[in-house]
Amino acid sequence: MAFALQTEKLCKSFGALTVAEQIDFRLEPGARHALIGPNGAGKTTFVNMLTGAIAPTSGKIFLNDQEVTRTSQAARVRLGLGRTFQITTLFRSLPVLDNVALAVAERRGDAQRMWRPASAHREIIDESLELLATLGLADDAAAAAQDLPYGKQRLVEVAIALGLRPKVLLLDEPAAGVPSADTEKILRHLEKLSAEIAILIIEHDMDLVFRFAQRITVLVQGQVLVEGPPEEIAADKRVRDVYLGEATHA
Amino acid sequence: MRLTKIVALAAFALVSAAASAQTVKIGFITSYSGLNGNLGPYMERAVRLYIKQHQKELPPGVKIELIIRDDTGPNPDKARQLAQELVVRDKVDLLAGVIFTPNAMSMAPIATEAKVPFVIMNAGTSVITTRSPYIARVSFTLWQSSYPLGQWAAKKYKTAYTLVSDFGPGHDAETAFMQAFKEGGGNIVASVRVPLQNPDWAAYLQRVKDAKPDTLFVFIPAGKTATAVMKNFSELGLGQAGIKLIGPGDITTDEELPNMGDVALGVTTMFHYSAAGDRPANKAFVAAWKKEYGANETPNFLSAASWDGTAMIFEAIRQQKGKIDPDKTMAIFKSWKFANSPRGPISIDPETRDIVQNEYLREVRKVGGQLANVELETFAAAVKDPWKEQQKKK
Amino acid sequence: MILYVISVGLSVTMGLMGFINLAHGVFAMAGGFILSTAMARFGVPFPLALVAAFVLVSLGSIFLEKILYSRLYARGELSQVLFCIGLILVAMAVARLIYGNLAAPVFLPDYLRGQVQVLGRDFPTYRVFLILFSGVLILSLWTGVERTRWGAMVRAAVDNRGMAQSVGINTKRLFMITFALGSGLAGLGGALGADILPVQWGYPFEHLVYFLIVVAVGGLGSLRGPFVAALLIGIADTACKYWVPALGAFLVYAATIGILLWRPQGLFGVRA
Amino acid sequence: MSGYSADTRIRWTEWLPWVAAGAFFFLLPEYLSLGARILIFILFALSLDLILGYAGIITLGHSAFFGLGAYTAGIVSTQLAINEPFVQLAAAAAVAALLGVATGAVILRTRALTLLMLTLAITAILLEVANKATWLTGGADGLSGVKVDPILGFFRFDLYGRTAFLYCLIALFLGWWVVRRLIYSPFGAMLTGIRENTTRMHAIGAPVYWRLVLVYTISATMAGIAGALLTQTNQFVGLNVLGLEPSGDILVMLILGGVGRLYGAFIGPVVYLIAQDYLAKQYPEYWYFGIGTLLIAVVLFAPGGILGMVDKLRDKWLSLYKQKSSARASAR
Repeated sequence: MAFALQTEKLCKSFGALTVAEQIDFRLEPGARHALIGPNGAGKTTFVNMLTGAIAPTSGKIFLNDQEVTRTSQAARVRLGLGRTFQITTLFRSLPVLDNVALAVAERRGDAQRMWRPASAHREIIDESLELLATLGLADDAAAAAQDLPYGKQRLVEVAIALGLRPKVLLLDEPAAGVPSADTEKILRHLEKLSAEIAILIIEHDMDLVFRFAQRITVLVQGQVLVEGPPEEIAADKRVRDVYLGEATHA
Repeated sequence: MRLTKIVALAAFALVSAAASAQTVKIGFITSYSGLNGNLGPYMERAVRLYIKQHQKELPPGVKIELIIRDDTGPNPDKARQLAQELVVRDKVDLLAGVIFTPNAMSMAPIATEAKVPFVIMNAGTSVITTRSPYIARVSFTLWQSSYPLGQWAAKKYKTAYTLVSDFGPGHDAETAFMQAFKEGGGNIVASVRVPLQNPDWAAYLQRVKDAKPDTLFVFIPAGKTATAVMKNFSELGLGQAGIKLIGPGDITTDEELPNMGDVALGVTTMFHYSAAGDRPANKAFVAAWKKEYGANETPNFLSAASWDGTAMIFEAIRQQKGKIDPDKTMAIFKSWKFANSPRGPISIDPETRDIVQNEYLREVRKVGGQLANVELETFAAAVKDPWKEQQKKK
Repeated sequence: MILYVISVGLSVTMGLMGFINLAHGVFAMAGGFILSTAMARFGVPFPLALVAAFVLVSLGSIFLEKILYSRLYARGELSQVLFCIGLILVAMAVARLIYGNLAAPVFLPDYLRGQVQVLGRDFPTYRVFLILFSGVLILSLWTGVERTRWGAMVRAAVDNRGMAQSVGINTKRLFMITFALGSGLAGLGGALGADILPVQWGYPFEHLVYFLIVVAVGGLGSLRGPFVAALLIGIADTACKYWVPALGAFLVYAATIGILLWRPQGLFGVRA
Repeated sequence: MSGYSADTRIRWTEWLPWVAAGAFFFLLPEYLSLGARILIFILFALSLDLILGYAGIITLGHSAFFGLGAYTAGIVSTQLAINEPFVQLAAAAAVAALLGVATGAVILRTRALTLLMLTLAITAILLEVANKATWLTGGADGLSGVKVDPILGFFRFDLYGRTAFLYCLIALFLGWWVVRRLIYSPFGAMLTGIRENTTRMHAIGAPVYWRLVLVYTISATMAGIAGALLTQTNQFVGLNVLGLEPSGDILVMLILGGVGRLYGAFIGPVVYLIAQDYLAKQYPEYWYFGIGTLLIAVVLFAPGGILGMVDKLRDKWLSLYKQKSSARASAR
């Protein structure tokens, strides 16, 4: 069957330092999948290879059975790969509406229209507003992104990614740096997302991971340690040793 | 507020222009800002000095009003705009000045269209005067000095190397020298054109040294570039290698000599003016200059040309009793002769409206502890622009 | 090639502090004027005049750093570039007011004139002196930055200003001293080069392009970069002028474009 | 500002420049050649604002397009003897656009100082070419003998510069219209996005590089047209249209007026050129001092340029006014 996202023997090394080693990973359509691992496990490198921000040393990446290993970042987005950033990456001084509308316009192929005013493109604006409403941001559409509380900025991140109508959504620590009350809110919104989108979440907040994910992959030192449903992972001794153990000790 | 002020001023200017017809307005354009902005004052001072000394010779009731504009350097569109304003708004009777050739070229159509006589006091590319029947030039052309220099050099040296700045005047000087030198039986070893903005001359001069010519002909814009070349020439030991440095007078301008120091000694140049020129008219000119602007100040060739140009304008005013008619003025210019110019007898060629003057062979020597361009001989008397003479034959 | 001696100082301000100091030529010009004035008007011997150029320019730059530059460290490149253009214009006007239109006369002492024989060829003494001098200068700077505590502190402060501040480094004073050193070197360079590159009021603007090239090619954030770039371009430029003079100015620009397309961060750029 | 939340109706203040230009024409007929010069530089500044202010491309080489346009218009007349003004304009626009695509495609992958340097090197090379190719460009003497037929066979370029002024005014109006539409369109919003956060634009699938090449080309075309206008009004081209100096000048003008605000490109050249004209006449030798000080002051104290300052003052005034009125309301 076709996987939403798949990697084959993916490797990346910077000189002598190997940060990804033979990673075989599969994301099923509509999956709620989490990628966890201790600091320096190579999670971010892995995500960057998936999105095309950096090129792998060897191995292959497939998006819906289409090889995209050498495809540009922008082209992968057009093939249905959306992402959020670990560090909030917004158009800070622009209104929230514009943040989302830029993505929507890009997806619709309207971003190169040069004549009719942007504010007259109702179809783009309406879709963006709708999207904001589903994430509870309807009232903030006119505010500048930088003026929003951090938790809401993280949701704008998600909204931008959703504006691309992705088939696969990579959430890079969506709750990083967010107070726990807001984490709850973010989680609620994430749970409401369409079941057609396959979601890969990279997260440190174990509570969130275990509540959200149906499958979990544990990455340690650039290698897949184990993969399975949450119960299995929670029970796995090796995971407890290298990861949960470390977490409790720290 | 500001707008009304300008309008009022403009209206006032119109009225006053009508009321005092006896005021002759001269629109004077030169460069004060920009990298060559140091040259402007040499011209303006000469014009002011002449007016000051000779004002009483004007017909009674006639006054001269000098309207000065800065063209900011080789900036033809600015120069054209200024000329246009001078003609349209200030209603000047004459245009004068201009250091740079492109500026003069861009102003030429305005002189033609508005029928305003235009006295060029520096810009030295030969073709300028052909661009408008209302242009007369009192300065020089590069052919005028480089061509005779080539003739002179051909008699003395067998081989020559030419090194010029890569721009219009440089090309003019190079062609003129080479032509005369070859006609005289000389051999050009090599010719090099150097970018205008060239910080270091050592590489070029080393090459010259290795080529071992009898003489090195150099033309570069007057000023500190020339100093740099002199210093490099001496440092690299080209003089000791038996190479003689020659060029048109631009390379040893009078005001730059103190900066060059002893390295300039012995450089031979051909030019139409030297502040050290041993003529009574020149001595008086230099003395008046020092009296007016300070003992450390020396006029240069720009000053001499501006001085003579003003003299020519005075002649036209006197003959027409202060009422400037463009065509009559041009007729007066064409037949103008001036025996007492600081640079010796000069005149305007009626055919080409270009200057006719003597070319002097000079050498840098120490006079009373100070460096000066000492005129050795009047190499050629009453030289017309050789380029135009050749064009005629064709 | 001598022009590039001046950019040694530039590699200190630009390389270490990451400030695009286009107004570097201003300090070089000041150095040249000071040398000329000291020698011509007060009869100061050449070596002493060099020291004076270095010290006075450093002091002057501290003043400028305090009131102007320090406000701009955190600002974007565009602001820095524009500010420098403004400063250049003001400096040019001031220089013209004080020193008039002509270049400052500089006369070398006799022992630096003439030629020396090296490997059977004649070389101008002064140039040999300059090359040796700048070689010594860059070596001592290099060891200064790489080996001393001061060097380590500067590098730390550039990498992460907040962090350096929090471990007790007085970055403000550090930057001030570094800036003064860089400018002082510029003054020294201007003074040294005054004989070959005449110092006139248009100086900072005329040589602006060369400073820019050196820095862009060398790459920001390293001390070595601009120096190597200066040397490289200087030699290439000189060689080209000697062998193919007809190409003239093209080569420098073409080489710049080539190198920058090949390595957009410059030869030794460290910024990712 | 532009974007999806913007109100794109033309405000009454936006008609002010055109009213002012009209008034200028009738009230100051003797300054029309200065006026035309200002209009040309506004168009040039506008083209720079499009890439600098909206797309965030820093350049010190925009004169490459201005100069190329100027020379193309001139050469079309001197070499091909085509004196029809619109053909000259079109040729200039086409050639400048071509250079825009060609150089943009090469250099726009770089950023910041590297980009600055590359743009500068390109215009410096063009300057060198124009200087050397004397047979084509007239070299340092400048290209003279450019002829321009009456516009539409009727309006001659007259000595007073009336035709030139109106011609440039119409060109500027069209340029303004195009740029205004452009920046308020989705394309304009997208450019702002690139300026604000390039990483994010990549992540939403925008082919950033090609978009930059596109806008660079549009801007180059406009700059080329501005250059051609300069040639046509002067019937002359000099080397001073190329190289670092005109690039720096136009940058200074734009910054002075305010970057990334459509009308900064209007205010800047007006203030700069009038100040130059005025100061240069009064104190010709030291006008640098004034403009340099002004520049430092703008960078240090008014990063938004003159327009930014006006905005700030207005905001302050508005908030004061609101405070007062709300205080009054609560007092009741």
